Amino acid sequence: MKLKFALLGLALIHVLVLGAGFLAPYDPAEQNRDFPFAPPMALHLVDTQGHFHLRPFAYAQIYHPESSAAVPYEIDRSRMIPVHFFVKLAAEGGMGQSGEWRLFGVAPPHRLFLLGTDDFGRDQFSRLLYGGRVSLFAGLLATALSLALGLVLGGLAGFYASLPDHLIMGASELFMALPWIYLLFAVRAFLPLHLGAQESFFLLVGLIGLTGWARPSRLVRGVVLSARHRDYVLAARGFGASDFYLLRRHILPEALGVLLTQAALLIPQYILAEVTLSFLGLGVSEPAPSWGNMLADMQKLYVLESYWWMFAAGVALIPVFLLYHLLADALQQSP
Amino acid sequence: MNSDPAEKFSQDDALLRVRGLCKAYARRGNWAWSHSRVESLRGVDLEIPAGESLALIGASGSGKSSLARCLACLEKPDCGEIWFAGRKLALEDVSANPRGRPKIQMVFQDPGLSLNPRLTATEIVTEPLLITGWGAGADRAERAAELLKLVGLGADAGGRLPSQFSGGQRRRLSIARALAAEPILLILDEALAGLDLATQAQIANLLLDLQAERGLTYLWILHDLRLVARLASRVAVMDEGRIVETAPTAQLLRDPQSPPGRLLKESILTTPLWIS
Amino acid sequence: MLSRPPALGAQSEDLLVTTGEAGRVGGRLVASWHSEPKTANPAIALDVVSKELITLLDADLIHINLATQRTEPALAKSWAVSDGGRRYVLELRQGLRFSDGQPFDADDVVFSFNLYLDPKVDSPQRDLLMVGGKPIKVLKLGPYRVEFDFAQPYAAAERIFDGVAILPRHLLEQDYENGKINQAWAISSAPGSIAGLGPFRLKQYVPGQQVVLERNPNYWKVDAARHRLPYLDEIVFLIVPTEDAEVIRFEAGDLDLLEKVGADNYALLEREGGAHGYRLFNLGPGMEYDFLFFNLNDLSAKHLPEIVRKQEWFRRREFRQAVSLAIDREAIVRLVYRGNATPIWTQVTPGNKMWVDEAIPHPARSLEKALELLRLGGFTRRADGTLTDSQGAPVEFSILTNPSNAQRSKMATLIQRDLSQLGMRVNLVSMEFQALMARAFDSYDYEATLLGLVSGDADPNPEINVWTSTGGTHVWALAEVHPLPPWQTELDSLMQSQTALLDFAARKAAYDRVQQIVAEEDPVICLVSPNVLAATKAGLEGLEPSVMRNYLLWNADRLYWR
Amino acid sequence: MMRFVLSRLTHSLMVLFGVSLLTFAFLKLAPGDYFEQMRMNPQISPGEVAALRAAYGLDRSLPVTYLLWVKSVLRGNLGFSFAFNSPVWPLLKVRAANTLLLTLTALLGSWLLAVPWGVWAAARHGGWLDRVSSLVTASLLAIPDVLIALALLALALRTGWFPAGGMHSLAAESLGAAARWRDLVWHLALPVLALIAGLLPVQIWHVRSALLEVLDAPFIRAARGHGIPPGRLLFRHVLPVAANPLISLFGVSIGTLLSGSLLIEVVMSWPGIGPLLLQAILERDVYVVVAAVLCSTAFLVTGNLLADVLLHVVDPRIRAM
Amino acid sequence: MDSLLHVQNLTVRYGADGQRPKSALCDVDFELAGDEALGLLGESGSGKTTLALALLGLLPPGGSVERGAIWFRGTNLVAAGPRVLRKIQGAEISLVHQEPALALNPVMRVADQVIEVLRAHQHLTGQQARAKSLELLAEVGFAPESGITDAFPHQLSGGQRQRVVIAQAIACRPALIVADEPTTALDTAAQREILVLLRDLHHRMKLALILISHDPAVLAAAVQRILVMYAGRIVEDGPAAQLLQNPSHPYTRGLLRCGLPVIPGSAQARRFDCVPGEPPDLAALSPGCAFASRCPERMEVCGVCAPAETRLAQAQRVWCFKYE
Repeated sequence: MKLKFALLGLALIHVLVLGAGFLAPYDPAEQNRDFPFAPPMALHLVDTQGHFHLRPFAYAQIYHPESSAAVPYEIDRSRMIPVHFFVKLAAEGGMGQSGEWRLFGVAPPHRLFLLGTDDFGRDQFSRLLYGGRVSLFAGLLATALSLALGLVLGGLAGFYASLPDHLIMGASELFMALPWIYLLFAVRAFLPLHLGAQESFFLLVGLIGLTGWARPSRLVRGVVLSARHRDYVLAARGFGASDFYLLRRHILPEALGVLLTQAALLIPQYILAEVTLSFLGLGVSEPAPSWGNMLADMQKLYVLESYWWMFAAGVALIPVFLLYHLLADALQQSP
Repeated sequence: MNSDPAEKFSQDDALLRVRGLCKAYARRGNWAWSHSRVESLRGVDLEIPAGESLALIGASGSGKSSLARCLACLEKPDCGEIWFAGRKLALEDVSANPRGRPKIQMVFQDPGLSLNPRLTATEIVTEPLLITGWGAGADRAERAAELLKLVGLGADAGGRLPSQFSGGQRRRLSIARALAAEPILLILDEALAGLDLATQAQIANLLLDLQAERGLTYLWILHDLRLVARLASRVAVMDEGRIVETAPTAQLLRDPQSPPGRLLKESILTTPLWIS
Repeated sequence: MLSRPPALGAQSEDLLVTTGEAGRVGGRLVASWHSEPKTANPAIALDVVSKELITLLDADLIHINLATQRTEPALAKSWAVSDGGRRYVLELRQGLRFSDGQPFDADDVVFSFNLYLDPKVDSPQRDLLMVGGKPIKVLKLGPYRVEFDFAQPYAAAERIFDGVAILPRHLLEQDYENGKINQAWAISSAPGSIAGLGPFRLKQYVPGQQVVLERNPNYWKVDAARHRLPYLDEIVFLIVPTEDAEVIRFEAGDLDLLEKVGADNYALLEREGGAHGYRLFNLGPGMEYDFLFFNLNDLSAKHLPEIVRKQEWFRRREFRQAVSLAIDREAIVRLVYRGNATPIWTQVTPGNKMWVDEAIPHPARSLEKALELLRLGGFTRRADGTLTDSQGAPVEFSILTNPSNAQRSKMATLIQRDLSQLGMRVNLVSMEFQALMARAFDSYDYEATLLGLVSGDADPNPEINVWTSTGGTHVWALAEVHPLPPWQTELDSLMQSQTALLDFAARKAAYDRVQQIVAEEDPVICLVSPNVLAATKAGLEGLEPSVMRNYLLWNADRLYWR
Repeated sequence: MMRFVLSRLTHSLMVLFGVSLLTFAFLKLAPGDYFEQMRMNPQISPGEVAALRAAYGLDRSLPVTYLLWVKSVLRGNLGFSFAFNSPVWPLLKVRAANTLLLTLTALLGSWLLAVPWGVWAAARHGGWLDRVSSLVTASLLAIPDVLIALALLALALRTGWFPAGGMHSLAAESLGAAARWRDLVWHLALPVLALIAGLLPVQIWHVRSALLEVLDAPFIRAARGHGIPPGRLLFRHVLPVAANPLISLFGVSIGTLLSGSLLIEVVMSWPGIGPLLLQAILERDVYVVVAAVLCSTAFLVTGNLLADVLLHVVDPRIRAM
Repeated sequence: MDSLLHVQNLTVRYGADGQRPKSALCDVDFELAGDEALGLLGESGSGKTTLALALLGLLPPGGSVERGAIWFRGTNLVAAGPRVLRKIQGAEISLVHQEPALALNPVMRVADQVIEVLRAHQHLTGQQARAKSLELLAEVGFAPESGITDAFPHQLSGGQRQRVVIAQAIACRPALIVADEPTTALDTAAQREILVLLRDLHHRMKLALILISHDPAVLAAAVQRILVMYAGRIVEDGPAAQLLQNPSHPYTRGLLRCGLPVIPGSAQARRFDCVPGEPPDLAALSPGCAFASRCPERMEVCGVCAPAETRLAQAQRVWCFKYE
């Protein structure tokens, strides 16, 4: 029940971000330089005269660049912008793929900013959807990488005890103590100048994932140490099972519960790790959005004080974290 | 089974012969200074003729399970010799080479612990076949179904997990797995403990039937002398890592010679304490 | 200038009398630094904060007035030039004392200059004091007279003395002779062991928290009313590592002034300033400017074939000009600096009133002209808009930025979009500063970089290393290219000749030509010069804000509370 | 016990050695060095920079540098800061004390909050209060630490309830001892709160799941059957058994005492190791970083050791092993 | 007969969310005198443990009393609130668990565990409690100088642990001890010791005892009266000697045939002849007698409706159509 709910919720969120190419009205990199930090536009069905419209609409916003107000926009109630469904993306600049179908949009030159815009006038709603792709999957993949490493190394350490155990556990302590920031600098130094969006994504995943194996490996080791002496392991040995067979078939699956709990804790951590990585210039590079670099924007006083809608990525993270939390909880209960 | 060398050796020779077996465990945890050695077996001599049912009895901690594990090649004894089917077991390589392992299998004390809760019945029974590289996938599945049927589990049992079986059914599953490796000697380590009387009787019947059908040799490890009386033809009493007395069951139950044997006899719930 | 007020000082103290209204004595000023000063030792100070501390603790012989950007007498009350500008004889003020009460004379000056020039000391100041590749010679002519000999005539000779702190021989000679001068005057040294001729002296240093300076009782300036400066009793510098935290603490009343504040936070303060009575200073364009440059190094010694291939484009003037034309400088001004910046097309900012060349054209952004130029340069556009070179390869390159500079990162994002409209594909590579420096200065493994430069002085002389092909800061081509393009040869000779020109008009003409070449050839594409923005609490007087560092505190000796 | 501690200590020394070696290697691999920044100054020639590099030994190879450093460490000198032109240890000492004050307070506070909170959530497992608690912790997880710190500062500014950063008021010098303490506590409040907000969600999670496990145990049912009242049941029976994973977590958290507050110190201008370290990292002030990392590792190792000893004291089962 | 406990038509259901509800107890009805030792005999799944837990108000989550009452000294435990229950739990009714290894707190010393129970119900100073706990431990056979009082559970043998659990159970001199399979996890020697101890305590302390076991021999050793349970129902009730020698219900008979009286001299391996099949799924009980499917004497009526109570001679009751 709980499990289904969590899985369904997560699936829904992932489908949403995967469908960014259709659900988002704009290209995430499209700049509207005449609308920096525009506030979110509300959708209406009823106009000022009280007339009901079947087609939702928004009111135009007028930008007053000379105004000293925190949000120098004024809502123009005389100009209604109707929302159209199933529209083709207009060609813009060199980056927007013109002719793509989008779920909704408004007729140019009007713009519809459901969640406002950032400092370049980029549509936050579109960026949120596109950015979710990067962040959610980076978190997921990096966690998978960490856990896989942790599983293998922790499994070996726990199973063979003595020398491998000492070596691997020593290494894990080393890994926990090392200043990651440095390794990251060093890694960046070796990288080629050009990293496409995909390469930098995998780099991000790899870096985050590689740094996190120590904790799970220690936990796995603990589980394996106790699982090693279980009767069914002994029984399989009685049939002449090899070490590899025992590990694969009996011992490592035992660690699954621990790993899932770890996953629920690591995924949020990893999604946010990108905030730090962006600070070092190792995050997803502009103009591609990610929830990490969207939140990094929020860490500036003037944004925090004036533009609350910039926190959209943070709000989006809450249900994601909750659902992972719930998932781990549910999985823990049904071993 | 027919091609096995075990068939060829004569019936008057013991199937299993153990000489001076000893085993000590180092007890340690995280604490380097707390090393201590617990001598579990201190020179065990034992013979089991083929086809016999020998019961090993003794107080808990007397070394029964340890002996069972050494005999089933799950642990390496520190010294002593084990002869099985006329062949001396090399103690060094008990865990290597699955195909060349002696045909000794063990049924564990608590199937709750000895059956992997994540595997289905079929997977559990197929495991020995898989490890020894017996047949192809389909053959193995067929063999597993046969074995499950043999121990009296229904046709639908194959896909179920251990947790979906009752205690008695789990015992049956455990026996089926041991049989999959086609043992000659079956070590039954408290295989009937913790069961209801009715189930205990059913499992005991199953094992007796199997023994009769397949000419298996049983080494029972039991604590309930009432069961010993019924299941074993000979009894060995263990105490502090040694076998202190071996005798035919009837004789031992009537007149045990060793103090541990006498102690065990006294503890049998024969005379109702209350009703008298 | 010489004055001898009978009311002050026992013997003949040659005090400097300042003009301007007299202030009120007393009070404490609380300012902030992003990081701690590392040292109070002028011989080794490298970082901005330590240098700022030193300007308050120490004094120089001739000083540049940051408000007028011209030199004026300081410890030297007058000087005479001879030998065609090769010899300077400085008359020192008499009877002055260091902050520890010990007297000052020509020996201290000779000691200081010899110390800075000693190759064993490795002082970062040393290069500055080399003229024509030879060290300045310093001779004591009398107890208050010193002679300086230059190897060749030097146009900006007076300005050389600015910022060269005069050290007390009596305190440092021992350390110098023992070869321990580099360890002397660490910031954690006992305040009593540090003495100078500046308006303040060190009172307390609390690691990680604050530095407290107190009035130097022996300071050598008095106001018109013959009050000995400075007015303030104390200046406290709190260590506040980020600008956001500074702004918050300023708003909370912990800080009395913000020497420099970013445009975004300035807007924030502007909005709330009315209620709190802040004084906000928008000083207009400063000396700082941001620029984009392409890698034009000779890469034959390095193995970087990909970059060498792209240098074919970068070396084309049309390419660089097109990039310059396509960049929306107005958008940078508006979106990055909220209007508080000025677009520039050459390296001298409008803040440098003396040297700026008003005749430099300000071409408006034009994609058509840029495309036209590219066509002339042999580039063509594919049907999908991608720009390709004569070989048909798409034009794609990366721009390095450092993420710690939010403005520059934002600029890069705008430029990326601007250039995409020409069909260029630009990748942004963000890399922390040291790594970026290593690429730009050592490995040359980059294609284009966005950087900022601050001219420490309004005078073009220090810029010689930027614009001559052999200069150490000739960022776009440190590994010299052979043969030099003709404009570079011209730049070299112009920069060399202006150093020796003693006539301002002639020098100005030469430097105007330098600016023209930079604007035309775009070896670096100058983008904008941000305004200097600052804020103080109401009631702080005597401010003469400057567009050069230290923006508000350069005349700390004259600041007072109303 | 002695032998155990000794064997752990040798292990710890190995870890420290490994950490120092790897840190050095990373430093050498990372591009640029401390004097790189001088290159942007038109008034300093490349030759001068090279001379400075040589003077500070930055031109030497990694093994040589490392051996020299090890030698100086063995003589009790942790290295030399290029930026401060002074030995590292005095620089570190003062700031480490401030950081410890901050992080220890936060650690203590977060445990004091997390335990009752986790217990409370576990007791209402599956109920709506548990769900609300999950929502709160998930929200806390969703906000980066730095953002929390900044928001708290902005709040302090609006309300005036707390000082907006720093460790002491300027007037602190002139205050009496009691007032000085109050001033310190006053300044501690916000950074501690920011740190707690970051630590809390994970701790609550662990407390809750450790408790849920024990609450299910048969001996707790048995204790209930003895009529032991709920409060006593919790404190006397559940918590001591649930403590094991929490003690391990506690041990690990000691390892983060020095490094865990880095960005919060920077944002809240707390005069700890954070601002120093961040600048040293960015400026490549190598030995400062190495020394700080080494200190941090020492804490980690100590934390693990402490946790082991604590576990030994608390759990007789471990003692028996 | 002065009744201490009266269980009236007790029906308990388990219905964990999403699953089919299981009726674990169905119309269980019996009385217990204040000095009586009662045995509950049945296979696992017959509802013995549920009954024990219900008596102490400790039904696990998901389990609930659907109808019926448990009257204990005039209080209906089914309707009592947690405070009232807590006063009774451990003080007036206490439970001896099946697995002493799991029922003891692993990190608490033996004496402290006894003290815990004492302090839950009595106001004692630390010293008094300690003295009392030593007394109690002596009562279950641990001399104070044995050192066992300061040991941790994992340092004890199974029999010793069960003694500690019993010491906890008698700490407050309860009126009733419910011992749920107290000897199953023990070896034969310890089994005998514990049974002797329980019987002695019953005699000495004049308390009522409910002993639960699947082994008739265990019950024969310690109780006066036996209730036989099957699938959550009582199928037979009678004085121990009579019921064991002369069982009436087909199930009881089958069960006793599985029992293992030692027949000296007959050491031949022999098949057992006893109840075939497995106990029914409580979630899918068919109407009629629950034992019908395994019953060798099944009649047609057995599949139709449940048998009612039939009183036989000498206080023996049976639920079987054979006797109706």
